[in-house]
Amino acid sequence: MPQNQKLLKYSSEYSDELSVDDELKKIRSCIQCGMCSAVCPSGSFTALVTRKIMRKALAGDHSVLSGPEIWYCSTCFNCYERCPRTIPVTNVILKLRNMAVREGYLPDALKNVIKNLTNTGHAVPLGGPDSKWAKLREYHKLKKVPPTVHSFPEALDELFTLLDKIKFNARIPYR
Amino acid sequence: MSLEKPKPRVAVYICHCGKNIADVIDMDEITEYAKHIPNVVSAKNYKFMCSNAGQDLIAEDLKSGKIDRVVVAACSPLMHEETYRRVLRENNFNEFFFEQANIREHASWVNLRDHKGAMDIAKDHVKMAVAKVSNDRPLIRQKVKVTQEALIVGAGITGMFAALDLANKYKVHLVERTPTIGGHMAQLDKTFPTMDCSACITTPKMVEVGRHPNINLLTYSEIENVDLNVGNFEVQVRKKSRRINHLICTGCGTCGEVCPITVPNEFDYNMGYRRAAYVPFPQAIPAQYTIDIKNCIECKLCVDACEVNAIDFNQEDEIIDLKVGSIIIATGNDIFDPSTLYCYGYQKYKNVLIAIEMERLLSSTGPTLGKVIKPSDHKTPKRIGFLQCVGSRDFHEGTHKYCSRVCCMYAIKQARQFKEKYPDSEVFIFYIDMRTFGKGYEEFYEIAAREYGINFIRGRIGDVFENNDGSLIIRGSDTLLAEKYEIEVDMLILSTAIEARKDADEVSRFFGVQFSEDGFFMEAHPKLKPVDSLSTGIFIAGTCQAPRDIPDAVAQAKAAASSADNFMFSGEVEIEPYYSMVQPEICSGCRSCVQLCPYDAISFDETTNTADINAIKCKGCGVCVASCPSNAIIQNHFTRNQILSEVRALKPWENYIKEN
Amino acid sequence: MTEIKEQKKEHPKEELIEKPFSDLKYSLYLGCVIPNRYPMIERATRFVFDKLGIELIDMNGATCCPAPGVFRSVDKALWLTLGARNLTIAQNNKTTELLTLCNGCFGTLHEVEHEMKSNPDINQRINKILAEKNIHFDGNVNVRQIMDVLYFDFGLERLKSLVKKTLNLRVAIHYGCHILKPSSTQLFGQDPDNPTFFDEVVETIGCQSIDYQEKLMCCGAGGSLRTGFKDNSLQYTIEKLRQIRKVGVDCIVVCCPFCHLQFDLGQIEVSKFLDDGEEEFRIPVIFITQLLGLAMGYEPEDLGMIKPEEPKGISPFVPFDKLLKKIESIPLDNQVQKIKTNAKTEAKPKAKTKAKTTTKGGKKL
Amino acid sequence: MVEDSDFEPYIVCFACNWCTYTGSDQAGVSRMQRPADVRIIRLMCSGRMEPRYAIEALKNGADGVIIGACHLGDCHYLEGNEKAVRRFSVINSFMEQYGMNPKRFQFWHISASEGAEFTEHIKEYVAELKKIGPNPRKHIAAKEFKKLEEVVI
Repeated sequence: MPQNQKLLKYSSEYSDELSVDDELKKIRSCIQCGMCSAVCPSGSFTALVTRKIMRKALAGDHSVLSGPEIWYCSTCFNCYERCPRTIPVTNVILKLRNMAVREGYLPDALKNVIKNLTNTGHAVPLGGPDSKWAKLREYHKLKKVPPTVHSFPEALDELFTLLDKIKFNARIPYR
Repeated sequence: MSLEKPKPRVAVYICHCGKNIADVIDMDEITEYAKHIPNVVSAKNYKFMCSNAGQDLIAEDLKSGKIDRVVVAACSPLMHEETYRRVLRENNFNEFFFEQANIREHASWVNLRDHKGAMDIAKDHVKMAVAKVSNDRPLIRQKVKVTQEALIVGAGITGMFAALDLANKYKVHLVERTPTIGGHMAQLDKTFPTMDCSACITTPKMVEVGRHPNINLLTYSEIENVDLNVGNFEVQVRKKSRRINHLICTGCGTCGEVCPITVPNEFDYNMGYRRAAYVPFPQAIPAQYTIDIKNCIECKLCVDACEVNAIDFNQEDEIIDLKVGSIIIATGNDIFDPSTLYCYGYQKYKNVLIAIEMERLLSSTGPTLGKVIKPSDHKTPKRIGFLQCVGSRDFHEGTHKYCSRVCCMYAIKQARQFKEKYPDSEVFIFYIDMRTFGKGYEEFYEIAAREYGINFIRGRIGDVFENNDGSLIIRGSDTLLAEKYEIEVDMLILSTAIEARKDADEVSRFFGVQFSEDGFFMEAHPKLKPVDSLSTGIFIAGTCQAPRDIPDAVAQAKAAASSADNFMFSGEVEIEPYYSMVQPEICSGCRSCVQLCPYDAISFDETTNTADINAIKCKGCGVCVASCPSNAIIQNHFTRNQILSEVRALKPWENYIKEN
Repeated sequence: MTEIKEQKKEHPKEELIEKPFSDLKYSLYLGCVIPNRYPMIERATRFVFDKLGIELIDMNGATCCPAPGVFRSVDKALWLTLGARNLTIAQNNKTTELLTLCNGCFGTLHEVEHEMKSNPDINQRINKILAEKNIHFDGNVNVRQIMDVLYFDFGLERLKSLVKKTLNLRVAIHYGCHILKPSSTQLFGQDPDNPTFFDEVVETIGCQSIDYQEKLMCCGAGGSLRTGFKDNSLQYTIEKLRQIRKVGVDCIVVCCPFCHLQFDLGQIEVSKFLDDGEEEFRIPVIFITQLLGLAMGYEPEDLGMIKPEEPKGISPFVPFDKLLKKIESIPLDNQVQKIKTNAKTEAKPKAKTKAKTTTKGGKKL
Repeated sequence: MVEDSDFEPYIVCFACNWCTYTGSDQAGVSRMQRPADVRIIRLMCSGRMEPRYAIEALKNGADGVIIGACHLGDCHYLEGNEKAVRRFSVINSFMEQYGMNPKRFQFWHISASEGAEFTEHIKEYVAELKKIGPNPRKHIAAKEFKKLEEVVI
């Protein structure tokens, strides 16, 4: 066989993993009607074609994990609601993202947000009591530092313990 | 004659059912097991017990005189009980010395992966069947005379054809709810794939039905009550008052002309108008007028106008009692209402129509006399789109999982009609799969694309938006190109699903017919008894059974007519001898059973002071048996001993003990 | 009851309205964007809820919900664990109701609540992890969104009675996604293709909800799209803003701070995608509690609708000035009555048209 | 005692020929998989069900007994199921006196088209029975049988 042939080899690897969950299993009944991509706002602007994602996942095409398309979804759940086969399309995409992350495909921009959370407890942190946001809070007659994890160091400790417990740092290649 | 009851000699036959059972349940193991059940003298297995060879196997053993009772462990008794009973009958054994153990539907098929579990169930079911058959008693089927008249409910194309077929031999009562016969087909303009004018085919048949001396046409009538005596159904029909005496009415139409009330015409799907005194459409049968009392203001202008004095506001509903031998249910279908599918904007945007509305617009007898116009500005649309599978093939609540079978074809038909009328227009059909499976259908589809230039776009529409001028923006995705599209059209037609009648449950209750999961009536067997219901003598045909097109509906009508004929022809019918009997020597005369019987089959004999059950009237439900405080009543074939022996045959603790 | 009387005595003149209810009590879950980027939403909400007589209890030590798009995509265990931990804080506050002001937080916490309550396997696993810190989720917390509280708990009737200023603004409502979908776990029992609760609330407090194409479309911020691919996410926003501009409104009203951020900061950010000669977007974006406060007659300052000179580069990014001027010119109370009756007569034919469509009496042609 | 995980309940279902029996057939035709714990005995109508059948089954050690009837108003024999409902509620009120958990005796309305519902109900019921545990009569029934065996053989 010529080396440069780009032929698809079907595998049920991904669909089998998805089918562990009763809800996600519904992906197997996809009839490729195109409803999900028709209502997908992202599909109007980006290369995301949810219908194709479903097909690729079923066919076991590796590009479904390695490609950026699954990350173009804004999780608006339009596809989830409208799928005539009641496939939870959004949840399938989220699960595929989980699988992609496991294989090391994590968009760089997300790594910062993960760092924020694992260091401060907030995905969007205040940036310290002297930041401009703290000043804005003061201006609005609110406590300079909000009564969230920012005000409670012990809560942050708790967070670290839990992160260790689920071995998050070991599992997620964001650093 | 020996006083001692001879020991039953039971033979057990286990069916492989091809691989349906044998793949899950080990045939050798269960056969060996069966041999050790008390009373069993032989146990065999065979690939297909229901085949001729399988039946011969039983016949040979019966002839040999070694056995006298038969258990077949195979499919459901609802499927083949009759087959095996015939074998016994033909070999001069009483056919009720037979029991069927259901090891397919209730064991192998529901435990495809749990082989041990399926085996346990199968063993228990065989054991129960042996226990029951050992206590079986010979029974004789009673015969009842069958009334040589038929009732057909619903006078659409199915009901009409069934009526015409039967009327050559029998008196037929054809009951229709609306003021005219003809059903949905009368509303259609043309029919696929031949493009015949629907009215040209239907109306002559309607006239034939109207004139046939053997057809008693009861339009504007509804079933009031049914007494389900097999072979002699007693039916009450309410003939609703039309306020017009049909014997006198000439159908001249003067009353309609003077009537001041204008209401939307249901026949035109509320797009045209009619008066309160009306015929739904000019070719209606009967052609006489009806006064719609809901909308009538009783101004009585029509009374003065009618030259033959046919109008009678004192006319009352009439109850007609019928006695018929067989019943054909052909109540037809409803059409899915897509107004809850907000994304398509039906009833929100003026120019979104459903297909039956488009059909009336296209029809030369429709409200616009065949001119297609946009509801928004009454101009002819230039670009129209059809969306398929609206309400079909959809798993959400309120919609239907099944394919409605006809939508692909009627959409192509309407698209072609539209193109014929307006060759400059553009037509889009948005589909998931084009299902054009019938004779001449695929060719019809191909010509639509090649000769008519209809654009077929694979991919559902996601959203529809309305422009200020009433035109519509359709957004969807072309699944073959993997591109999203936005198309502007003047009108969007939704190819809506066929669904079961909303009041089908009422009909089912009247006639004791069952539903399938999809809401349509259930046939006795999906392949072998497609027009029989589970109730003897009652048949189902047309779209009340499942979505289907006209050729199929007519075929079913003829099948049902032939089945009904077959049923009535011999003049008598055998009924199951499952009726109950009172043992007068035990009966204490408490009369508690008399009140309980829903069929008034139990009478009380004052002279002997005991109850007595009329075997013909008794349907064999067994309510009286269960309630008799003296245990004086027995139900044939389901005696107390038999059921208790089945329960005792089960040894629930066996596994439990083994485990400990 | 005594509480109300006492407060009345203390500030009898300040009170425009009496506190109607004091029986409602919620744990207030702030999330990230509100306290750290849009404190004015926090201020307005605390202020208005105080006036409504609803008690809010802070959830001390709460972390990020965590964000449904980013963290559920990355790791479901992390998402469930931290979500469940946040739920336990409300539990420790001895409240059963957890109030979020954000659709995203609602999406996460509601879904986690649902999974923890309905899936014994997950419940066991997560509680085992939480046990490390001696926390346990007992399942006595209901996650609520602010719209849900206003619509159901407080109710439209009560809201209507509080309106002191009929603003009659033309507003564009943005529902957001996670409050509507997935409909199986949504609270309002309305079809996500045809929701009305937000419109009902806005119309009740005297504004006009203007329908626009793409009203139910996503703002583009969620699902880590803003985080990961900001330009893509702004495509959503510009599409929505163009549709909103087409119908002409005084402001955009939202019930989610992330949507708020996307519309507010987004209007500046989308500048680079504008067509030649296309006008820049300057449509004020306000939060539902701010609109409610205005309708109740409170000063914009109390509702956080002011901005300091310094520092630069802080929210809100689109100025309110024009909107506030318009509101100032609207009179209180007396003349309100007149406008109200006008509004009523306007409302009537609308009801009729609805009836028409239901009977569908052949008026099509 | 049997560990919960090992315990497989034994359920006897008395099914009306027109609804539950047909519905169960439909479940089979649709290959809906369910725990292999149910034995179905066909009656023509749930109205034929006598209390003693259920008691006999429980006495023999069955862990659960189900009566499968038509939905109210849909009875093939007009009102047999209504009578069954009434009879059932009376019997069930005595279950506790017999030392039985009333949950061991169930009355379900399953129509001919509800194979899926039947399957679902059974799955739930099996899970519930696993929680309740085995029928305490099992031991006694087994002992009685052994005694009987000794006498007979």
